[in-house]
Parts: sequence; C-alpha cells; structure tokens
Amino acid sequence: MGPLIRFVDVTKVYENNCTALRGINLSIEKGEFVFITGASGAGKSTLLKMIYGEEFPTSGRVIVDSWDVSKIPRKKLPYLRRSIGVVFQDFKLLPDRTVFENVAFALRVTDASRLAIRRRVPAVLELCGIKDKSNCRPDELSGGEQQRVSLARALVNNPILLVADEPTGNLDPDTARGIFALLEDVNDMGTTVIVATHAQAMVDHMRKRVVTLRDGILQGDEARGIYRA
Amino acid sequence: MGPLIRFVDVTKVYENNCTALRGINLSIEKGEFVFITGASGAGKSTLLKMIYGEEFPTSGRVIVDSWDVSKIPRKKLPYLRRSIGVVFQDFKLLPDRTVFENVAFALRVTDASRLAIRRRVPAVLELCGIKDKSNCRPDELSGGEQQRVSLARALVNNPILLVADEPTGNLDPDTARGIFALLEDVNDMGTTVIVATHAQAMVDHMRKRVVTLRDGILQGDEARGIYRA
Amino acid sequence: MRSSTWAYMAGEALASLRRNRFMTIASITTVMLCLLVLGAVYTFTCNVAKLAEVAEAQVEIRAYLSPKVDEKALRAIQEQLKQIPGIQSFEYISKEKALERMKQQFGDKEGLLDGIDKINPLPASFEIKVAEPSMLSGVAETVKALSGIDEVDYQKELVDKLLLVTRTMRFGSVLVVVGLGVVTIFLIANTIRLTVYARRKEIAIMKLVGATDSLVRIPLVLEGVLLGVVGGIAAGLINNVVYAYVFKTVSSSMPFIPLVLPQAVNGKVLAITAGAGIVIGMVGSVVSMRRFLRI
Amino acid sequence: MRSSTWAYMAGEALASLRRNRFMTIASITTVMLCLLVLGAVYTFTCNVAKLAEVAEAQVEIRAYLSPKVDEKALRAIQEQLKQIPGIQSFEYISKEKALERMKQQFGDKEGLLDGIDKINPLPASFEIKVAEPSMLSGVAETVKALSGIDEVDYQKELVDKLLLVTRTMRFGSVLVVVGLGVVTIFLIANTIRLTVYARRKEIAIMKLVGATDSLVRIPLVLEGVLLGVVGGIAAGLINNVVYAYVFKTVSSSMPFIPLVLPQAVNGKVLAITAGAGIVIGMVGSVVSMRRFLRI
Ligand SMILES: Nc1ncnc2c1ncn2[C@@H]1O[C@H](COP(=O)(O)OP(=O)(O)OP(=O)(O)O)[C@@H](O)[C@H]1O
Ligand SMILES: Nc1ncnc2c1ncn2[C@@H]1O[C@H](COP(=O)(O)OP(=O)(O)OP(=O)(O)O)[C@@H](O)[C@H]1O
Ligand SMILES: [Mg+2]
Ligand SMILES: [Mg+2]
Repeated sequence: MGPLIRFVDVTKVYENNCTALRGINLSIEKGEFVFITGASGAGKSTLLKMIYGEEFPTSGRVIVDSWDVSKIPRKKLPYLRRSIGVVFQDFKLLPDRTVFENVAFALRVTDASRLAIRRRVPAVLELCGIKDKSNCRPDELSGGEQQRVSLARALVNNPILLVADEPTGNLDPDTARGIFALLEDVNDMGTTVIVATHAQAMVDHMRKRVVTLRDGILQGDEARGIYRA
Repeated sequence: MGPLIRFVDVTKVYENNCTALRGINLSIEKGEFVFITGASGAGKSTLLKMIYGEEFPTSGRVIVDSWDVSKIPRKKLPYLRRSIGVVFQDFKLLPDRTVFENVAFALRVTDASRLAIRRRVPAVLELCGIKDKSNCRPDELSGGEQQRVSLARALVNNPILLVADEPTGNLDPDTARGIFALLEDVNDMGTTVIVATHAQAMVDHMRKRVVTLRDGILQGDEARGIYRA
Repeated sequence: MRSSTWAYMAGEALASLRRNRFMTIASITTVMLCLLVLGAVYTFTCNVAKLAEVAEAQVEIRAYLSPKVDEKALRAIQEQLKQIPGIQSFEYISKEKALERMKQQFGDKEGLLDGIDKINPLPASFEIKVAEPSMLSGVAETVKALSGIDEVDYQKELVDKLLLVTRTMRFGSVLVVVGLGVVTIFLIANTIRLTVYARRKEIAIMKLVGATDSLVRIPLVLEGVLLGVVGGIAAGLINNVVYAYVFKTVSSSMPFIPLVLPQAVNGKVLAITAGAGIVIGMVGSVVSMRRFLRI
Repeated sequence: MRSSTWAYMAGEALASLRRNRFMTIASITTVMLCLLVLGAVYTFTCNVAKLAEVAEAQVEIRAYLSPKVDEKALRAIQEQLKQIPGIQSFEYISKEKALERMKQQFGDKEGLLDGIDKINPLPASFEIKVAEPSMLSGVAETVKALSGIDEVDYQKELVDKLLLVTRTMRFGSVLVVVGLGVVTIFLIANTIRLTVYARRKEIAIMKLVGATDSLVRIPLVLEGVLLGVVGGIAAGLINNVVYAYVFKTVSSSMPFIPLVLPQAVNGKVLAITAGAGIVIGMVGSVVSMRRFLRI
C-alpha cells in the first residue's frame, strides 16, 4: 500500500490570480503526525483544503487514500469528507444549532444510529472540555469554546485522517497543551493527523514531522523538526 | 481627570444564565498598555465588549472617557465606538467589500473627506502588511490576513483607545511580533491599548500590566506582569 | 438511510421552521397571499364562465307557424322537433299567448291595446332552445324546412355579438388565470429562493462536513412543502369562507345574478391552492438549492 | 454629512444592488409582478366603472301623452321639460314612430302587423334621460304632474335592479383594489424584509464600527426605493402596452363593448405602480431595518 496522502506537482491559482501553492510534492504515510508551518498567507490552509476537497488543484494531483481528490466525482465527495475529520480555521459551526447538534451532525451524515449519537457525542464533548456548553448555540460561546466544538465535531466519527487548521489559535496555552495531547492520543490510536499551526512552543516541544511552506513553495520537511516559518 | 476606563462592580449574566463576569472592579489610565489574560471562557471578550458597548453590564457601571457606557443613550453609542478602535476576535469584516473598503468604512463613519480616506487607508494597510490585498474580498484572504485587516480598520482613525481581542491568534510568531511592536508604537504615541491574548511568549517578553481573569473573577492585576491564566 | 435519519430530517424541517421564525412567517404569508389572489381570480373566472353560459342559454330560435296549421299538423311538428338533434327544449306560444306577452311588454297601458284584441295579428310560434349556441344556424335551417313553419328568426346579429363576447370572456379568463398562475409561481419561488439563499453558508458547512446532497436537500424541500401546504390551505379556506359569504349576500339581495354554487367551486379552489402551494414549495426549493449544493 | 458621504451612500446603494445581484433580481421581479397585477386590476376596475356608467345611462323615463295633446300643448310640454332640473335630454316619440318601433321589435314579420296600422293604439310619448339614476323617481313625479302627460313609466323594478348591480360592482371593485393593494404591500414589504434580513450581520458590523443609524439606513433605503421605482415603472409600462393592445383589439372586434380609453387610464396606472413601488420600497426597508439597527 502507498502513502495515505500524495500531492503530485500541485499548483493552486485562485480566481483572482493569486497563486497560493506552487509545484507541491508531498507524501504522508498512514499514522503519521505532521505539522504544517509557514507565515501567514503561505498556503497552509489551501494545502489542507485540497485534502478534503474544498478547493481543487489548478494543476497536479492530490491523492487521499484510494481517492484522486483532484478529479473526484461530485457524488463521491461526501464519502471522502466523512472519512476525514476537519477542524476549520474559522470553525464553520452551524449558527442556529446547539453544540450537541453541531457535533451530532457529523455522525448523522454517516447515517449513525440514534444510540450511537447519544453515546458518542457527550463523550467527545467531554474530551474537548465543552460538555457543559452542550445546549448553547455557537454565538453563545467564547472563541476558544467554538474552536473546541469544531475539534469535537472533527473527532466524533473516528476519522482515519484528522486535518486541523490552526486548532489552538483561540486557546490559552494550558488548554492548547491539552488539545495537542489529545491530538497525540488520537494519533497513537492510528489516526493520521495533520495540523497547520503557529504554536511554535508546541511544535518545538513535540518534535514531530514539520512541513514548512513559504509563499506557496514547499520550503522544508523535517522528520523530527522544530517550528519554522 | 480620572482614569480613562473604570469598571465598578461589573457583573454580566448572559440570557442563558451563563455568568461571564462577577463583580469586576478595574481602572485603566490614559496611555496605559494592558494585557487581559485568562483561560478560554474566562470572560476576556465579554469584558472588552463592555468597553465599546456591544454588551452591557447586568449590574455595575462601565465608564469610558466621559461616557457611562452602562447607560449610554442609543444615539450616542456610535460616537463612543468611533473613538475606540476594535480588533474583533472573529474579525467582523464586511463580506462583500474589498479590504480597502472595509478599512475605509471606519473612516467614512467619521464623515472623513475623500482625500483623507485615500491617504490614510493605504498607509495603514501597509503598516499591517496587507497592502497587496487591498482589492481582495475577505473570503479571498487567509485567516491571518483577515485578522490584520481587522487590525488595520481598528487603527485607521487614530483612536484614543485600541481594544484588541486575540489579535494574533491566526498569525505566525514573526508576524505576531511585528503586530505587537506596532501596538507598542501606537501606545507610545499616546493611544491606550488593551489586548486580550493567549500569546504567552509575547506577554512575558513585553512586561506590561497584566490583568488576569478566572471564571469571570478578576484574579490578578500586576504592573509589569507575566502571562497567567 | 435508516429510519432515524428520516425522523431526523423531518424533525429538522420543523425545527428549522421554528428557528427561522422570521423567514417562516414571511414565506407563509407570501404563499398565502399569492394563492389567495389566485383562488379569488379562479372563483371569479368560474362565475364569468357561468354568466356566459346563462347568457348563451337565453339565446333561442323563434319559429313562426303558418296560420293554416291545425291541431293535428301542430302535433306533427312537435313530434318532428323532438327528433332534431341539437334542440334542447321548445315551447309552443299560441296566438293568444303572444298577444298577452306583447301587452305585458307595454306595461300598465293594456287598455291602449284593447282594440287589437279582436284582430290579433300575431302568429303562433315555437320558442326553441338549442344545446350549443354554435348549433343555432344549423337547427334554424332544419326547422325552417319543416312544413307548417312560415318563418324562422333568431336575431343572428345579437347572437353573434353575444357569442363573441362570451367566447372572449372565456378566453380572457383562462388567460388571466394562467397569467396569474405564472406570476404566483414566480413570487412564491422567489421568496423560497431568498430563504434558501439566506442559508447558503449553512448548506456549504453541511456539505463540507460530509453531508450528501439529499441529507441537505430533503429537510429543506420538506420545509418548502410545509410552507406551501400551510399557506395554500390557509388561502383556500379563506377563499371558501369569503366566497360562501359573497354568495349568500349576492344571491339574497340580487337573486337575478347567476352565481356558481359555493359547493361547486370551493373544493376545486382548495385543491388548486393547496396543490399549487405544495408543488411550488417543493420545486422552488429544489431548484433554488441546486447552485448552493455544488460545494 | 459632507457631500462625499452622500456620494458614498448613493454609490453604496448602487454597488450593493450589483453585489447582491441575486437578491436584486428576486426583489425587482417581485415588485414588478405584484404591481403588474395591481395595475391590471385597477385598469379592469376602471372599465367596470365605465360599464356601470354606460348601463345606467340607458335608463330612461317614458312619459305617455294624453291623446288630447295638440301641437301647441306639445310645445308647451317640451318647454316645461327643458326647465326641470335633473333631465339631461329627452326625445319625442310620435304615435307613428312608436308603431314603427314596435314593428321592428317583431323582426321581419312586419306584414303580420299590417292590420294594426289603421287603428294604431299606441300613444305618443317622451323618452327622458336623467343626469343621475338616483334622480329618476323625483323627475318621474315632476313629469307626471305636467298637464297633458297621461302616464309615466320607468320600469322601476328593472332600474332598481340595475342600480343595485352597478352599485355593487363599484363597491366590489373598490374593495378588490384596496384588498389587492394591501396584499401588494405585504408581498413587496416581505421581500424587502427578507433582503434586509439577509444582511443583518453586515448591519451589525457597521454599527459596531461606529456607524450611525443613518449611515447604515440611507443606502439601504435608497436601495429599496430603487428596487421599487424600477419594478414599479416596469410594471406600469407593461400594463400600458398590454392595455393599449387589448383596447385596440376589443374595440375593433367588439365595438359595442364600452372600454375606457388607454389615454384616460394609462397615466394613472403608471403613477400608481411607480408611486406604490417607491413608497413601499422606502417604507418597507425603513421598517424592516429597525430591529436590526438596535445594536
Ligand atoms: N478563496 C481565495 N481566493 C483568492 N485568494 C485566496 C483565497 N484563499 C486564499 N487566498 C490567498 O492564497 C494565499 C494562501 O492562503 P492560505 O489561506 O492558504 O494561507 P495560510 O497559510 O492558511 O495563512 P494563515 O496562516 O494566515 O491562515 C493567501 O495569499 C491568500 O490571500
Ligand atoms: N452571547 C453569549 N450568550 C451566552 N453566553 C455567552 C455569550 N458570550 C459568551 N458567553 C459565555 O460567557 C463566558 C465568557 O465568554 P468570553 O467570550 O468572554 O470568554 P473569553 O475569555 O473571551 O474566552 P476565549 O479566550 O475562548 O475567547 C463563556 O463561558 C461563554 O460561554
Ligand atoms: Mg490558514
Ligand atoms: Mg474571547
């Protein structure tokens, strides 16, 4: 079996002619824990969006598991996305549903049973430290709380791949440490984890693989690296 | 003249009975640079929102400059808000206007001349490092870029008070350092600056006044403090 | 999909109507008002058709008998008239009856015509009603050919005018109902599009989390159907009540105006408004969603 | 506010219409279609009123002369009739003319009435038209009192029926226009509310950045006015063109149907649709914005 994720000569030019990624070649094996670093605007989010099919390459190919995401048929896209848990940089919570419902939604899309939902959702909310906010709507939460709901939703259906875009930007260092520990646990249980982050201290401390982008170009890729931008 | 900002026994209970702040007493002098720290959900954003009148105290009083914000008449609110620059935790950019227009809007509300807008806006965008994105709409920007637009808008009309809620959560350490240096410059020129942040390294490095919240209670207030949560 | 997913989608449609109370009210009132107008115009149209029919039923052929026709010949003619296809009914008007009618036409002044009594120059005749105004000329020809019939008269010009008017009325009202139907479709679909548009970000989020098109679409379509059905039934019922009232009022104060019975039209109106509500609500939401699902 | 701020607000209204193209199209078509229906019904109503008027103008009083009236007395009566207020016009029908008319009523069969010629039992009469149908009974009384007038007849029952019908028609059509006006206001206001609602977050952001209510409201109200004016004028013009066509068609094929001249009604329709568009667009946006400005 090949790597879980493969970027082959990926270039992304947005409609306004902004080139976000240039000739990216990258492989990520099943079970890896990878940090994506780089300055603001370097292309980290764009890279992640191509994994779960929110954006598509202008040229090149993106292969995830057995899917060629760069030319996946629209019908198949939901099935790809379900197998990936995503923590969005801007959270993307459904504004008029409770925290519980937001997290449950990621289970509902997989046609999960009522029982599974009732068991799994509170457990994940507990894990992310926001169980007491279950019945709040997102606009009743603090920034950091919203971020943790997004993380809970990403984890709830035990994805084979977790993609987290700046998952601790709104969290205090203590809570952030807890979240990174959680990500490490998830990774230990076999989930591949990719995290775009600016949390220098955490990256330096955890010594995982670090992929660095600069102006859309893959600048560095170290096995037990430290933070670089 | 008294302090610029005074919180007197401020308690905030949200509609869902969540108590965000309890009996806060706090004074901030003109020209100060204050960090607000505390764990996620401690009440930092709530405290800041009371300064520019997005939320109002359930009991107690908030006094800013000569205004009693806790019972300001609706008609006067815009004038208070104009004298305060705010970097919102969730950016609050107008989605269908360009970066330039978003920043210019904070000048337009003050009935600024066309000339003033044409001179001031590009200068501030330059300062925040996003001049090349002037004509992009917010959804064409990376998270960090959006954050800097929000900062540029807060600075554009030389407010007497700058309130920044987590202004570097989406920025890499280098850019964040630049932003903090910028905030210090602004402070040196006489603007009072209040920053809610989780950037431990920056707080520890800058040794400014640090106000710490825990579960809505004012836990600490040190003159040349370090990060505490 | 498992049954709990279906239950979720149904519940979701209802919950969404509750959460977006503002939009729900706006769209139900829009649906209701549009279909109210459509229903009212349809009812009006039915009455126009009825009026046209009644007016056409007034049209008759008058066949004057030759003075030589005796009792037996008269009976023979009656028998023959019964055979002619297209004749709905006929009535024999004797000389005496003709005179009496003429006198009545001149109102109170019967005395003035007293002198005419002894002479009575008026002929006996048949008043013949045909099943279809378009058959008039054919029937008239046939009747004229009968022996014993002197002359046939059916005010051709007046009848032609009448037929032109009634035909135009019928055509016009079909046109109006169709036109208004199109307008209604546009208005309701527009409103539904605006409500879907307002939720395009939510739709995008659901898709990004891995929802299939159906999981997003079905609750929204159910919502559209519910909006349509509630608005449509409300419109239909209001129409029914109002028309029943109008019918009662008009038929008691102006019994000579022929109105369609409420029983004959109310059911159809309710069916039309409810049906249109459902169909437009459903199709409207499916169509307006399409572009927002491409994510 | 300085002039550049005004320029900004005007520009903002236009830019916003362009940016939210989807909502702009949806609301302009809604405004247009609603006002199209309103304008059409108004035009129809004008024609109903005209029809009622024409029907009422048919009503006349028939005053029968006593046989003794000679040439001089006749002239005296004519002079007197001219003096009576409420009489619009009158026509003298001699005995001969009366008989001729009666013969005509019986169609082709003049020969049958030949015998009556020598006797001619019909009296001479005046056909009197009154200015207002409500004056009928008064005028009839006055005329009856004149010497030389034997009998006065105005088919009271028929006239009463007619007046009841025309009055009901007038009242009904006012009711319909008012009702439809209310429906139109609701529909347009609803649509505008939905478009404002879709932008409630933007409004909140503007307010939080220090915008006064006016700076937020004026561009949005301008937008509403522009939507209203464009939709209203379009509706008015379409109405005008269609009515001109209908008028031409009907008055050439059915000249006996009295239609209001396009010149007489088109201006009003355009004024109504454009005016309603502006007012509803403006008021609708002001009202729907209010709750979103409280921030
Ligand atoms: N939808 C878009 N349309 C046009 N340009 C875009 C779009 N999204 C991102 N960009 C541009 O592409 C570049 C890379 O953006 P990306 O979001 O990938 O950056 P990033 O590394 O995630 O930055 P950050 O750390 O600030 O989140 C940026 O210059 C940005 O302006
Ligand atoms: N609109 C609201 N309605 C109800 N509860 C709210 C609302 N906003 C905030 N809260 C609650 O008030 C508490 C304080 O929130 P606040 O946003 O002030 O936290 P914070 O210190 O800014 O946290 P963070 O660092 O995560 O941004 C939290 O528990 C939050 O859930
Ligand atoms: Mg990013
Ligand atoms: Mg906060």
